[in-house]
Amino acid sequence: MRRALLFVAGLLVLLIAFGACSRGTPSGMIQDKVIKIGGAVPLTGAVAYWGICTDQAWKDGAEVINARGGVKVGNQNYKLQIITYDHKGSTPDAQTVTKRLIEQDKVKYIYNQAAAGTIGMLEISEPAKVLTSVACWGYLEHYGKDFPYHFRSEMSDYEQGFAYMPFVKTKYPGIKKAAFLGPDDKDGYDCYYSYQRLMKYYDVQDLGVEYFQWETTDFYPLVTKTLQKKPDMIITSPTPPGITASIVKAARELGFKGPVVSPGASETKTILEVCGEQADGVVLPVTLETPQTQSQKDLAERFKKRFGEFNLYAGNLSWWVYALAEAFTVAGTFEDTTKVADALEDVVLKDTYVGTARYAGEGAYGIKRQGVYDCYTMLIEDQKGFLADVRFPELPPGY
Amino acid sequence: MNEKSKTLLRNRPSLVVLLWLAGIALLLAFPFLINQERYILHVAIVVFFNICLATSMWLIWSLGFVSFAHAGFMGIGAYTSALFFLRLGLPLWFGVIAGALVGALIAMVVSLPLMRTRAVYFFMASWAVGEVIKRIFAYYRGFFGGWEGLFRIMPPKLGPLDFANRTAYYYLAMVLMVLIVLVVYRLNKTRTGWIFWSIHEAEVLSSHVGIHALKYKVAAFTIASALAAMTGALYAHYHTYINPKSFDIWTSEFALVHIIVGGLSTAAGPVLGAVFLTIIDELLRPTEFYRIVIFGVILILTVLFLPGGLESIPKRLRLRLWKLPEDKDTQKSIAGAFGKGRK
Amino acid sequence: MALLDIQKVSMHFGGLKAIRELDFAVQQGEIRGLIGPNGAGKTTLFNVISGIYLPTRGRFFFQGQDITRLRPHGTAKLGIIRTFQAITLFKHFSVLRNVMVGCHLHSHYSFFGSLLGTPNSLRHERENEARSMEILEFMGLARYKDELAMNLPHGHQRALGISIALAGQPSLLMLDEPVTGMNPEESAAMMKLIQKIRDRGITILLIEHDMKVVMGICERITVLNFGEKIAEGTPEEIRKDPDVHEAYLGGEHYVA
Amino acid sequence: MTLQLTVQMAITGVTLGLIYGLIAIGLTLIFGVMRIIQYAHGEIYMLGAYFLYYWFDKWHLPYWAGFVMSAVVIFFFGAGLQLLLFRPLHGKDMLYSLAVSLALIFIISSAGIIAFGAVIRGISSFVTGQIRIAGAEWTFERMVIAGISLVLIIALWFLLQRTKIGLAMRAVAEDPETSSLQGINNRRIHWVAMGLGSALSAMAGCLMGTLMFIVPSMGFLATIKAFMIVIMGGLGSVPGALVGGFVIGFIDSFLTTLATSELAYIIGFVTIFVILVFKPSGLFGQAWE
Repeated sequence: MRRALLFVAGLLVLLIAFGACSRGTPSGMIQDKVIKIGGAVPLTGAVAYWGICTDQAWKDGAEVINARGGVKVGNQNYKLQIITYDHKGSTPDAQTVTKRLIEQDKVKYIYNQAAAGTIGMLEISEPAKVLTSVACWGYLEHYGKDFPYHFRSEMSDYEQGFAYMPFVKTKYPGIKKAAFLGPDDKDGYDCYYSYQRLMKYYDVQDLGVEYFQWETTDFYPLVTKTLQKKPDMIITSPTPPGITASIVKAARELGFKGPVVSPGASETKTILEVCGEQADGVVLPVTLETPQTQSQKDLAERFKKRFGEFNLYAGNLSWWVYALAEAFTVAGTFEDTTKVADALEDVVLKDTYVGTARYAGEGAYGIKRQGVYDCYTMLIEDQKGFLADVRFPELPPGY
Repeated sequence: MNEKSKTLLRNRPSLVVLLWLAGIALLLAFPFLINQERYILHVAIVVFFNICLATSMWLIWSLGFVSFAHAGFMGIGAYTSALFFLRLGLPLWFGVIAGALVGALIAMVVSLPLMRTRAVYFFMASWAVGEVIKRIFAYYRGFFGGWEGLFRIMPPKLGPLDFANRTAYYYLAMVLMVLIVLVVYRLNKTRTGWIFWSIHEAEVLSSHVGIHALKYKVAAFTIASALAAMTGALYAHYHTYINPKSFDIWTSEFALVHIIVGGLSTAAGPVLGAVFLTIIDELLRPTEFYRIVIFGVILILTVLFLPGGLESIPKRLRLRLWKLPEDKDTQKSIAGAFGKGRK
Repeated sequence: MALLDIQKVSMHFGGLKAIRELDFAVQQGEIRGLIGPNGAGKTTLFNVISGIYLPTRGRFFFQGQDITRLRPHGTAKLGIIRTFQAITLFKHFSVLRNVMVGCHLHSHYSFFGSLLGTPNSLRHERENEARSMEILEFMGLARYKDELAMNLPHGHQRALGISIALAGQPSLLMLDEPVTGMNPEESAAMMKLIQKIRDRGITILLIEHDMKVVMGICERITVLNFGEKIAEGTPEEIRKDPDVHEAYLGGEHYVA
Repeated sequence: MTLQLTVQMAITGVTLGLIYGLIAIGLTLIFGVMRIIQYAHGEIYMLGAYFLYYWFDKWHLPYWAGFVMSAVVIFFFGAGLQLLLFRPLHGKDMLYSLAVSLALIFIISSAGIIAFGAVIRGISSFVTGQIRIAGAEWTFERMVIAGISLVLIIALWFLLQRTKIGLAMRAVAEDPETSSLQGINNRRIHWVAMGLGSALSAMAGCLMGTLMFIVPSMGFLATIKAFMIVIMGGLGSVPGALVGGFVIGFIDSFLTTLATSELAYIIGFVTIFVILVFKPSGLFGQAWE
């Protein structure tokens, strides 16, 4: 019985403790004038990798800006305060988190990650005029003119295509036919749609798509089926690195010799670890693994120090916070999200981890909300990953 | 017949009714007590949905089964109602009834073969049912919207009342929750409940006193699934967006966890468990990475150190703290909620 | 016409022939004993009659009606109710509630009436309770009515098992070893009770190892061995039957 | 459908079946002996794979030693779980063990993200290369792994059928009360069985980690597969796990290649449902109430 009582008492203490800290504002921060930015990201569950990267990028950026003295808005300097909640990558959870951020913590800026989470967020954030910055490749319908506060700050595979396809075409001139592999969900469908448009633009024959289940453990059957179509090139998107690697391994073992392109965020290290000598000929647009400029090196150092490890993908997302901060200064306000959104459209950043970064997409999406930036394409040859190409996406006219 | 045996049947109706009324009055007043703060109302609505799911699942448990198809049936209700709204323009009021009927029909058809299996085999077979239901929503993309789900399932209007208002939806969800808890509570209190528990306790014996066990199993499964489907309908119109992922096995598993933590032997168990764990989960959100770890630890501690669940706390206190004589119900729930072997 | 008429019933489990071509009849109003060494197929026969198993071959009739393919709840409805060799109760129910569940067949139960608590259903429940109390008085368990069944001593648990069966108002009561595990006084009391039950017009078919009980109360006895009937008759006839002695291999003292 | 394709699908089916079987036998052992639901089986599998990752890829110690060490370490981990968490629940309703193992899933997979990072890792293959026979690719790595799986499954079967401890395990599985009367220490058998089941799971994790990739959330996928197979084959039945593995392996291989992976998944679950309806205790299982 004493155990039960102790248990209840312990629970109460826990509850009170969490209740106290769930209100957000840590003591000591109250004095400074702050701009609150909410993070609705999956920190646990299957898509945790991306959520953690996003969160790290924002936290690091906010810290750098705060160390600089904060953001100048009008005549006043403000510090950035990040409030993060975990939504496991589930839609209802993301709705709850968004409501909590907007209604209780009164944030006006939210960053999100993963399609399922973004979908849960938009229905709430748009009517509330909350500016959202996300990495999300699926749900093309939920992006554009009807969602004026919704910024897609990561290049989708479509934008990346304009960077890696020119590279692939020069590197492997013989490519005539390509097959696509993607997950069986909205992300996969939309990436296949992007891929089709790209292949048409670059005059490569599309051999169709194979979707895999998230529960798939072995990719042999799926790759066997794909190889029956006799492709010259395989594109897989948006697949997590592990799945990309498994697909590469299966394709090589089943006798496929051509390049495998994966515009999903990935590291050559992972692919090499999984595939070993079979990794040759893998093209990974997007992630820069060996920092080139001083600021890139600094960023990698800071991440290693602060988070113990530098998840490369976090580098890609690290520019959002600087862009937002600059938009605050330009707009001269952070209360009016409409003005900030307008200012954000014209922000051009030069020396980020991904080089030059800005928003574009007026022609393609009807609104200038799509982030575009230098694309670093990695290639694996002789069991080594190296930076094969850097180029700003050669966007089609009228994009 | 003496006085005491009367209480067995009637169970002090006046007091019970009074408690129920007080509870409902508190729930009615709640939005105004919290000054209609919208986030808290949202949490309350989520709590209501969880109570609905856990309580209806507990109804199946009173026959000794745990259905992992429960979230699937919730999905059937959600999809039926959503399609009624999106394709036919009929509001939630039709959808919730249609959802319950469709859910009940499918549950009845499925449960006949399903009930041949037992214990852990039932667990897997019902899992298979739930998984196939979810996959069918994903597979028939044209009709059910596939993995991208269905959008803009708007809340209904009733005269001047628009349920897009969260306070209004709070009352709607509350009505469903009270209805479900009341139905399950009443069922459990009356002879139907005794029959269910008798099948749970000793199926062979109950069939030898003339109880058609299969019939009652199918009935309980059907009722519980229909209740889950009604919950699903309200869930769909509240969130305005559904996709098959919302109805996967984890939803069923969380309902199960709510029951276990709350307590297995009375209808108060699932209610307490759902309230407690949903709030804990919400409070843990700022702990970021550690959220799920702490949740797991709390779960293990409860199971190991509080075997009767939360519902047994008042009785434990009464029993040990004030040394009141044991009444029979106490013993029943302390006996580890039908945990065999605790003698 | 016999109350229960078993015609050429066989029950095989794979290669094991538990009952072979068994024929016998139970007459209205008698106490019939069913004996035989372990593994003779007595409990299997009970399981076949009550509908747990479908017999491999053969048919049996109850009051002239073919009940071969009925499941337990069906045979119970016709008035065949049994108890179990291993004590089987609703362990976590109170004693009274055990018996009230036993009343199921005659409880005028309706789902919605019960759910809504209509006056009619409440009245029926009160009647059920009165009847259950009456049975508990009869079986001498009235003062334990609020105990949990699992807390009763062994002998009372056996009595409760019989009370549950009685609550179903059987015309044929099948008792599977009703006095096993009881001391002599208890089993004497149980014998009296069984006779009193018969006096209420309930036919009894009973399996028992305790020969004192069997010889003491049964009017006729059927002896099974290896699934076959080897003898049938009054206790005296059985006592003298050489086949029975053979079956019980030197069980002279046993049959004494 | 060419001959070449058929051969390829058959090879994939057989190797997958054996690997799935290996994931499942640990679970069937735990199930059969202890009658608890060890839902966190996949998490143990994940831990086994991570152990080998650190051993082989980080510390550069020999592969096969790491394979054995992983099994040994996880054996004690599993035994510890049994003594600490599952023993108090013995004899109670199986829902309690289900709840505890569910909590273990939460704890281990989330703590895994914190401890190992969310980054996807891979263990370098111990053998590479392939050979082309009958127009199909026979990968050495897969052949070796399938072979090891088969050896381990047969070894477990031998252990259960021929050795003293195996006999004791089967006795405990069939009737715990009688076995304890015959002087078998049920508690010891329980933790040994739990440890052994976990060790098998860890070895499966090592092999699959080499073949595929490892990530803290990989456990639940293994749990799904293991449960499908174990229940289909029947609890506590080693041949059942093997047959179940082949059924799921062939469904995955043939249906994914000839139709879609989505259909393969649906048909897999429908197959289980149908099998359970007609054989309520699985293909080779003992009844269990």
